[in-house]
Amino acid sequence: MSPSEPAKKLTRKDFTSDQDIRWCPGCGDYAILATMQRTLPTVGADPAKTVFLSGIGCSSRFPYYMNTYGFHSIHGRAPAFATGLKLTNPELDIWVITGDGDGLSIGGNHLMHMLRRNVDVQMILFNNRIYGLTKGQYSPTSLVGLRSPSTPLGSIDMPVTPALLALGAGARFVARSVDTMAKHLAPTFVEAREFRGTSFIEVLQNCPVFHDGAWNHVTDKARAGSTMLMLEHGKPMLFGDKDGPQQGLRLKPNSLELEVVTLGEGGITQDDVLVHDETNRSMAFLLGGLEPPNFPIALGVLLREQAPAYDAGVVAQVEAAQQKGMTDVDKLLRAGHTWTVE
Amino acid sequence: MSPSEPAKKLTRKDFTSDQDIRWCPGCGDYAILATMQRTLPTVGADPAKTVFLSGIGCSSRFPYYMNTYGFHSIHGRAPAFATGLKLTNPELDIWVITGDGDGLSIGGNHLMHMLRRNVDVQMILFNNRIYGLTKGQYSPTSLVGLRSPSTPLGSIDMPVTPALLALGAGARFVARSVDTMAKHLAPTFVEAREFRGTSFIEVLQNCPVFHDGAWNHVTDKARAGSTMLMLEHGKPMLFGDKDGPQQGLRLKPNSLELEVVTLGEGGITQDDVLVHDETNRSMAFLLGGLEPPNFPIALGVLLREQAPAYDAGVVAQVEAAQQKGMTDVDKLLRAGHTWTVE
Amino acid sequence: MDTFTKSQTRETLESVVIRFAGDSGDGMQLTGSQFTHTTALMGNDLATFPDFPAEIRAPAGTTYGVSGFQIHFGSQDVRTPGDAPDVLVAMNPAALITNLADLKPGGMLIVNTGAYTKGNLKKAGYEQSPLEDGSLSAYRVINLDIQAMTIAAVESFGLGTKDALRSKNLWTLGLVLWLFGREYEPTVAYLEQKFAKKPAIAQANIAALKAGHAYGETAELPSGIGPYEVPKAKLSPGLYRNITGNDALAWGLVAASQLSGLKLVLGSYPITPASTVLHSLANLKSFGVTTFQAEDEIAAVCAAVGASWGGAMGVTTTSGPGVALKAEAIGLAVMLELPLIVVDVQRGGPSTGLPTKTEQSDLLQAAYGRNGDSPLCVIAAATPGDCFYMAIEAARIAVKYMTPVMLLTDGYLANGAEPWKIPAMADLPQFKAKFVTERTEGFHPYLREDETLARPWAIPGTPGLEHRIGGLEKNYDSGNISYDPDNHHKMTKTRAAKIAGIANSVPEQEIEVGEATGDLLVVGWGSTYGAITMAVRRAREAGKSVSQVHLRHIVPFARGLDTLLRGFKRVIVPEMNNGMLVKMLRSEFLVDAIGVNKIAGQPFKVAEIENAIDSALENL
Amino acid sequence: MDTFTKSQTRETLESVVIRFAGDSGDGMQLTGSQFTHTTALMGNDLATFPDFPAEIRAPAGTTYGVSGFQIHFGSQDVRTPGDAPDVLVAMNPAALITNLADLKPGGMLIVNTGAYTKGNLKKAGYEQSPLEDGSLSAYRVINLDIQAMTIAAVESFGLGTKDALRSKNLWTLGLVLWLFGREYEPTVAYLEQKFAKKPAIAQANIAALKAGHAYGETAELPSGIGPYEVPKAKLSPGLYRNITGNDALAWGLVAASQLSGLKLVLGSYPITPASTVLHSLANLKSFGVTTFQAEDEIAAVCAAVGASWGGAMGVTTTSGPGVALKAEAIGLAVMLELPLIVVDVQRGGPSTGLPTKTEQSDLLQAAYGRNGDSPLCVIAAATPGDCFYMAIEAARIAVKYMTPVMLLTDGYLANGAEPWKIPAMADLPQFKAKFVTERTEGFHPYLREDETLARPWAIPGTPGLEHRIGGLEKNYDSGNISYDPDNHHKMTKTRAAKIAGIANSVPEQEIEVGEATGDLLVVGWGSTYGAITMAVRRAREAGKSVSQVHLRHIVPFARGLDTLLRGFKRVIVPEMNNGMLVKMLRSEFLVDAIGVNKIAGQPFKVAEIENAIDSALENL
Ligand SMILES: Cc1ncc(C[n+]2csc(CCOP(=O)(O)OP(=O)(O)O)c2C)c(N)n1
Ligand SMILES: Cc1ncc(C[n+]2csc(CCOP(=O)(O)OP(=O)(O)O)c2C)c(N)n1
Ligand code: SF4
Ligand code: SF4
Ligand SMILES: [Mg+2]
Ligand SMILES: [Mg+2]
Repeated sequence: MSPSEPAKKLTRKDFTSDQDIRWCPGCGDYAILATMQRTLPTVGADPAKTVFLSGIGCSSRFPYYMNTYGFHSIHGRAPAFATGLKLTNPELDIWVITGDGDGLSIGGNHLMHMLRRNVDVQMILFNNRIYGLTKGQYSPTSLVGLRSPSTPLGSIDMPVTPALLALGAGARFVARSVDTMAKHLAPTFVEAREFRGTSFIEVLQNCPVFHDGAWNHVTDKARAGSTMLMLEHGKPMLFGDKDGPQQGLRLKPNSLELEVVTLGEGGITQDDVLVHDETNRSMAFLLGGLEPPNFPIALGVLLREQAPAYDAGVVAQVEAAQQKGMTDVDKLLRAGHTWTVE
Repeated sequence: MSPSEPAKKLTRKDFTSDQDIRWCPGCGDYAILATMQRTLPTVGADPAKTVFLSGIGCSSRFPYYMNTYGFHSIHGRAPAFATGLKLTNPELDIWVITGDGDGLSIGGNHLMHMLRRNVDVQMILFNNRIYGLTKGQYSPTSLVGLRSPSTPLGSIDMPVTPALLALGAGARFVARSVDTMAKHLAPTFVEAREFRGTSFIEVLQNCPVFHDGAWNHVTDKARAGSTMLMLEHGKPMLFGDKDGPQQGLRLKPNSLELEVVTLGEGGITQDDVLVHDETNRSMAFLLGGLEPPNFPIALGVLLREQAPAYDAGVVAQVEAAQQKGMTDVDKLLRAGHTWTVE
Repeated sequence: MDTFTKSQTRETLESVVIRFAGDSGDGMQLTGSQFTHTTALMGNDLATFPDFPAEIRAPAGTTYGVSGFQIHFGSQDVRTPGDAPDVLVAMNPAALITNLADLKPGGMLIVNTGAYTKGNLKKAGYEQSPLEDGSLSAYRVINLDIQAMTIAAVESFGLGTKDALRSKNLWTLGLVLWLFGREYEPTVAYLEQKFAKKPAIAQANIAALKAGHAYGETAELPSGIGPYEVPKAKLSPGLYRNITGNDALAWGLVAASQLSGLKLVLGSYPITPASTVLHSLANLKSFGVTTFQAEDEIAAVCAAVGASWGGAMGVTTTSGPGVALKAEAIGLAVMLELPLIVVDVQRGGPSTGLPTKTEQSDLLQAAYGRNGDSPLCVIAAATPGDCFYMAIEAARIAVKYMTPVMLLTDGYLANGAEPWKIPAMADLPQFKAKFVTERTEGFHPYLREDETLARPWAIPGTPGLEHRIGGLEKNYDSGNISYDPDNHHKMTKTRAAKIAGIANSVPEQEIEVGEATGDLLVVGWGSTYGAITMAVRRAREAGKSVSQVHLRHIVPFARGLDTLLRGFKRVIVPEMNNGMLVKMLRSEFLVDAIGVNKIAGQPFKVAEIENAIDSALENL
Repeated sequence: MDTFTKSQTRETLESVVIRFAGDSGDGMQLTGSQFTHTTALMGNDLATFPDFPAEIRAPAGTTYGVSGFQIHFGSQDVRTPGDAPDVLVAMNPAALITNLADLKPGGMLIVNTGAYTKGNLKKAGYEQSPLEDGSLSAYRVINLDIQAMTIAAVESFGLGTKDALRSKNLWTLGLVLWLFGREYEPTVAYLEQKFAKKPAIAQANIAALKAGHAYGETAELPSGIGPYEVPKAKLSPGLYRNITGNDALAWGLVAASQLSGLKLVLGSYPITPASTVLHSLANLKSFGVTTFQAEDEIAAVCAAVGASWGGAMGVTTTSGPGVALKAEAIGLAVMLELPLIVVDVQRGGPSTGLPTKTEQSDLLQAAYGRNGDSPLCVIAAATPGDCFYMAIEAARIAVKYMTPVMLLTDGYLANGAEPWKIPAMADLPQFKAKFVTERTEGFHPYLREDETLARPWAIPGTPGLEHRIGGLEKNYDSGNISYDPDNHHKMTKTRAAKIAGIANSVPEQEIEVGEATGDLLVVGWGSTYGAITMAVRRAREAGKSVSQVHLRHIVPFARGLDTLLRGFKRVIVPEMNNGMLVKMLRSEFLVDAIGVNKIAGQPFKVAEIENAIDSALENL
C-alpha cells in the first residue's frame, strides 16, 4: 500500500503472496510465516517498504511467500546484501531470514559483522538444528552425538549457542521465541521491528522430516511450564508448571552462577529471585546458555541495549560531507595542480 | 631435531630460520617472534613436529621466520588449513598465527568454528587494531572514530572484542598478553601449548607505522599498574601502581557488574575482592570486556575449561570403525546385490 | 519363471523404457530401483534416471511435487535411460500432466484412477478429467483403481487406510514386473530385510506386490497390452552390480587411497547433487577415511589442502557454486603444488540455478576460474560406473604430478545407475605415493623431478626437512619467496608445462565408435557419452560416415586428438551447456567445431543427437 | 627560467627516462612525483611508473626495501615510462645493485656516495664497493656525497643529523631539476603547503632543494654531463593534470553517478593494488558517495548487489584473489540481472602471487570464472586516464543492459600516471537510469525490453511493484521460479544474447595505428596499449606493414573485429599473461593469432614488442 493513498486497514491477505508454498506438511516454518503475515498489518507495516531478504535453505524460502519486496540470495550472505540495501535506502524495513546452517555455518561471519555494526534490520534465525533443504545433515547447532547422513556414527562437533554467539559479537538486541507460540512470537517480532539497530531473534523451529522433536525437551506441553522461562524486563525470573509460577532463578551468593530455586523451599521467597534486566549484557550471557533439563530455556528479550545504528552513522557522514564539501565533479577534476596547453 | 637422535638441548637458534625478516623497524611482531623462538626450546618442542600456519597480513609472515614447518596460506583461512592438517596428523603441534584483520574480519567464521569444535591447536591473534600489510585501513578492532585511509572522516563501525567473540563462539581456552611483555607472554604460550583443545591468545601488538600507540592506554609504563590486571587462578583480582596492589575488582552486590574498589577505602579488604576462577565462563565474559580508562585490561588466562578435543574425537571414530568395520575394498564393491553374467 | 508363463505367450521386445511417476510421497524411487534391481538380476543391460522434485516434500498432489524414475532395459547394449518412455505409470493427475508429453505415441499408460479426484485434478491444473475427455486416445491406457485394489489386498493386516495406501506403489510394481516377465522374489527379499523390525508392514507390502503381479496374471488386460519378454543382454562375463555415480565416486576414492597408500581426508560442505558422496564416505570410516563437514566450501577445500600437506590424499566434493567459492584456495593449491582432488558434481546454473537438475556448465570455470595463470588438470567421468575409475585417475595424476585435479561429473551421473562389472583391486595398478624423508641441509621444496616437473612431497613431522610454503611466488631453485621478474616468468611457464606434460602419462586419444577419418566426428565429454554413442551407432547403421570421440581428459587433452579432429570434414560437439568444450577445441586446434547445445537441466535424448548429426551431414 | 640558464647552454633532448631509486625510507616516490609535476607544468608529455617494494617498511639498506620511480618525458608523444633509463639515481648500494642492469650503456648514474658504507654494501650483497672496482666504467658516473651536502645545507635549522638527512631526496631532486632545465618553485610551493604546520621542516627541505639546484648551477660537473633541455610537447590544447589510474577510476565512477543520476555505493575490502580506489572514494562522500569497507570480498560484492537492487550504482573494487571470492555472488547478479560494476585491478598471480606487481592474468577468470553459463560484460582500460572513461562506460552498459560489468585495469595503470586532458562534465553523454514506478497488477520483473533484452528495474519502496527475485531459474514471462527444461534453455540463451547485444551500443572496432589490412596486426588490450603503440609506430617508421588494434571491449567484442583480423597475414597478441585474449580470439574467430607473453610482473618494454613484431614478420 502506498502511503499516499487513503489509509486502508491492511490484513494478512495483503501480506500473502500468490506463490505456492513449498515446505513439507507440518513444517514449523508455516507457523512462523503465518505469525509474520498476521503481525505486520497490526503495526501498520507498508508492504512496499518492507523487504524480506534471505540466504539459502528451507527457511530462506520465506521471502517468496510474503507479498512484500523479497530477495532470495545465496547461501549465508543475506546480512551483506541487507547491509548494502539498508545503506542505500535506510527507510526500508528489512527482515533478514536465515537458518542455523545459512546463518551460523557458512554465514557466521556476516552475521557477526552485521551484529557488531548494528545495522538497523531484523534478523530471524530459524533454528531447527539441522540442514533441511540438503536433506538432513547436522548443523552447527546440532547436539553432540546426532546421527545424520554426514555423521552416521554421531556428530563430534560441539554446538554453538546462537544467542551467545550473537552476544559475543556485540549484538544489542537478542531475543528468542518458538515457531508455534504465536502469542509470544508476534510481540517479539514487533519489539524487534521497533528496535533501532540489528535485532537478532532465534526461533526454535521444528523440522518434522529430518529432525522431528529437536525442541521437544523445551516445548513438550506436559512440562512446558518448567522448561521455559518467559523473560519480562523488571520482573523476577519465575517459572513453573501450570498451576502458577513456583520456581525461580537466583544468582548463587557471591558467585557468577545461576541456580534454580523453588519458592517456599528453604525459606526462599520471590525477593531472592533475580529480576530480569534486559539492559544487562552479563545477565544476557548467563541466560543465553540455559537449556533443559537443568534449566528452563530463556524466551523473550534477553538483551536490549540502545546504541547508534550503523546505517544512520553512514548516512550522517555522507550528508555532512554533502553540506560542507565539494559537489561539482568539474571542480573535483580540476582540483590540485593543473596546467594549460595552448 | 628428530626424536630418534640423542637428545640435544635446543636453543633459540634452532628455531630461527635463515629468512630475512621483513617487518618494519620497531614493529611489535619482532618481540613476539623472539619470545616464541626463545620459549619453544625451553619446553622441549621438536622443530620437525612443530608447525606455524598463518593467513595473510604482516603478522602472518611469522611462519617464515621460524625454523619449523611453516605454511603462509591465504587471507583468513588459516584455521581451516590447520584443522585439515591436524585431522591428518594429530601428533603435530600446530600454531595458527593471525591478525585482527585476517582472523576477525575475513576469517571470523573459520576462527569461530575452530573454537567451537575445539581443535587442538594454539591460535595467536596479533591485535594491532589496524590492517598493517595493506597500509593502514581500520580493522574490526579499531575504535569508533579512527581516521584511516578508508575512514577519512572517522570509522563508525563498533569494534569487536576478540576475547568476547571467542567466548561467545564457545572457546575453552582464552588468554591475553602483550607483545613486549616477554615474561608474561612466554608462560602464556607455554600454557596454551599444554592445553588440549583450541587455545586462543590475543596479543596486544603495536604497529608503529600505521597505528602507533594503539595500546598506550594499557601499556603506558607510568600507569601500567592500574591499567593491567594480571589474572591468576585462585587469586584475588588485585592491581595498582608500582608500590604494590591497592585496587581490586569486586562484584557489585547482588548484581552482575564489576566495580573497581580500593583496598582500605570504605572498609574494603582483600576479602571483598573477587577471586579469579579460570573455569568460570561467566567470569571470563565479565573480564573479557574490561578496558582502560574505567577498568584495567585483564591479562593472562581468562578461561580454561577442559573439553574433548575435536581431532581426538575424529580419530577415535575412525579407529573404532577400522577395528569393527570392513577394510577390504573388494568386499565393499561386492556388498549388496550382485549377479554374475556368464 | 513359472509364476507367470502359464497363461499367455509373451511378445519379445528388444528394449523398453518405463517411467514411474507419482507424488513424492508415492514411493516412486523405491519402485524404480526395485524394478531395476530385478531387471539387472535377469541379465538385461540397463540405465536409469531418477528425477527428484526440488522440494523436500512438496504438498501432495502438486505438479512440483512429482517424482519420477525412468529405466531403459534391453537385450542390446543400453547406454541411456531412453528418450521417450514406452510405458508411463502415472500415479496421480500431477504425474500425468507433467509426464504425458514425453510418452511415445501409442505408448502404454497405466493410470491409478483412484487418485483422479476433483481435488487432485485441480491441483494438477486439469479443468476436466483427462480420463473422460478423450484426450488420452493416442495411448494404450490401462485404467486401474490401484488404490482400491491395494486396500483390498492388505485388508487382512489391519492397517488404517492411510497406511494401507502406502503399499500402492508395490501393487503397481507387481503388475509391471509381471508385464515384462520379471519375478517378484527379489523384491520380497528386499522388503523382508528392510522391514525386518516391522513385520506387519513387510507382509502388507509383500501382499500388495503379489496382488499386483497376480492381477496381471489373471485379469484380462485390454488386447494389445503385454505380456512381454525382454531377453538377456550379451554383457561381458563377470560379476555385476548396480551402481550410481556418486557411490562409484566414493568407492573409487577409497580404492585410490589403498592404491596410493595414502590416507583419504575429505573436506566437504553439503550441496545438491554432491552431498551423497560425503554421505557415502562418512560411512566408510573403516577404510581409514576421515570426513570433515566444514563450515563452508572454503573451509572444506582448505582443510583438504591442509590434509594434503600433511601427507594425505586431500579431497573436496561439491557442485558449481561451491567450486566458485573454492577458487581462491584452489589457486593456492596450484601455487603450493600439492595433490588435491576437487570433485564438481555439476548442476544447472548460473547461480543457484536448477539445483536438482543436471548440466555440464562448469567446464570453463574448472579450467579457468581462478586469478592469475593458474593451470590445473581437468578430467571428466562418462558414466556412473566410470566415476569409480576417474576418481582413481584423478588421484594418480594428483600424486604423480603434485597438482590439483578437477574431476567433473554431474547430477545425471550422480543419481543415475548402471550395471557395473565389478573390478578386482588386484587388477588395478598401484601408484604408491613417495614422501621425501632424507634429511637435507637447506631442503629445497621446489626442486623438480625432470620427467614430471613435480616437486618433492615432504610432510610436516619429517626431521630435517623443515620448510615453509605459501601463496607468494617462489624462487625456481630455493623455493624461497621471490619477486624476481624473470623467475616469475619461468615459474609460470613451468607450472603450465607441468600440467601440459600430464598428457605423457595418458593413453593417446582413441576413437570411441567408428573410423579415424570420415565425414563427421561427434566429440563429447562427461555424461553425454551414452546418448552420443547410441546416436552415432544408429547413424552408422544407417550407413552414414560418422565417428565418435569421447574425452575423459580435457586439460590437458590426450595426445592425438589433433589428428583425429583433422580427419573429418565436420566436427560437432554436443554439450549440456551453451558451448564450452567447443570453445576450448576451437581455440586449441583451430578447427571449426560446432556446438550442439541443450541447456534444459535434462540429459540429451538420443534422437536429439541423431538430428544434430543429420543436419551436420546435410550442411557438409 | 632565469635561475639556471645563465652559465651554460643546454643540449636539447627529445626524450629522457629517469629512474629514482633508493631505500623505502628515502622518499623516492615524493621525489619522482614532484619531478613529474614540474615536468608536466613545463609542457612535456610524460608517463611514470612507481615500483614499490612488497614490504611496508623493509629494514633500511636491503635489496627488497628498494623503492623506485621512473619517469619518461619528452617533446614527442610519450606512451610508456620508457624501457631503459637514461639516468639512474641510486641513493644507496641496494638501489644500485637492483637497478643498474636496466641503465642504458653510457647512461648517467648519480650516486650518493655517503650511503656506500661497509654495512650498506654488505646488505646489498657487494663484496667490494662498485664505486672503486671499476665496474661502473660503462656509465657516466656522478659521485656526490649528497648526505654531507644536505647536512651542510640544512645546518642552520638546528635539526639532528637523522632529521637533516631526511632532506637528501630534495637535494637530489634540486640537482636533477637543474640538470633538465626545470624550476624548483612548484616544489617549494608544494613543501610549504605540505609542511604548513611544521615550518622548520618545510624550510630545511626547501633549503636542501635549492642547494641541490645551486650545486648544478655552480659546481663543475664532469664534462659530457648536462645540462639538457627537453622542449615542450605538442599536446592537444586544453587544461591538463596528472592522474593515476586509480584516481581516474574513482573520479570516473563519481562522474558516472552524476551522469546516470544514481547514488554511488561502493562495497570493498582492501587489497593491493586496488585499495586506493576505496581510499579515493571514501574521500568523496560530498558527492553522495557511500563507501562500505566490508568484512571480506564476498560481503563487499553482496553489499554492492544489495545497493543495486535498492536503486544505486553498486560497485565493488578488488584484485584477482578478491574476484575469485566474489565469483558466486557475481553469478547471482548475472541471474538477478541487476547493474553492478566489478573493478579488478589485476596483479601478479596465481594465488597471492606477486601482490605489488602488475599482470593481466585475470581475463579468463573475468570472462568464465563462475558456475554455470554465466555471461557478463568485460571491458578494460588502456591508460591511467582511460580508467576515467572506462568507469563511465562500465556504468553505462550496466544500467542500459541491467548486467554486471567487469572492468579490468592493473597495477601498472593503478599507480602509473599520465598527463590527462580534463574533460568537462557537460561534454559527457548522460545516461539517466529509469526505474519503473507505475503500479502494475502482478508485476513481472523479467519481462524484457525488445532492443536491449534488459529487464525493468523496480526498486523496493515502490508501491504496487512488490516482487521477489533470487538465484533460482525463473520463468521467462512471469519471473517466478521455474524448473521447466525448455524455459531454462530459453533463459540461458537470452542471457547470452543480452550480453552479445551490448556490441550494438558500442562503436565498431577501430584500427588504432596503421591501415586496415597488411602483413601484421598487433592486437592488445589493457595497459599494454602504450608499449604496443610505440612499437608499432617505430616499425611503421621503419617501413614495415604493421597495424595495431586495441580492445577496450572484450566480452562482447566490438563489431568489425572479425574483418580486421582477417585483413592481415599474421596476428600477434602481446599480453602480460600466459595467453588469454589470444585464446578468446582464436576460439571466436578461428584466426591463427599468436601470443607474445611476458609474465614478469613488469610492463612490456617497447623493444620487446618491436622484437616480437620483427620475428612475426620474418616468419610470415
Ligand atoms: C554455496 C552453497 N553451498 C551449499 C549449498 C547447499 N545448501 C543449501 S541450504 C543448505 C543448508 C540449509 O540449512 P539451514 O540454513 O539450517 O536451513 P533449513 O533448510 O534447515 O531451513 C545448504 C548446505 C548452497 N545452496 N550453496
Ligand atoms: C582475499 C584477500 N583479500 C585481501 C587481501 C589483502 N590483505 C592482505 S593482509 C590484509 C589485512 C591484514 O590485517 P591484519 O590481519 O590485521 O594483519 P596485520 O598486517 O595488521 O598484521 C588484507 C586486507 C588479501 N591478501 N587477500
Ligand atoms: S525439510 Fe524440514 S525444515 Fe525443510 S521444509 Fe521440510 S520440514 Fe521444513
Ligand atoms: S606495517 Fe605495522 S604491523 Fe606491519 S610490519 Fe610495519 S609496523 Fe609491523
Ligand atoms: Mg536448519
Ligand atoms: Mg592488524
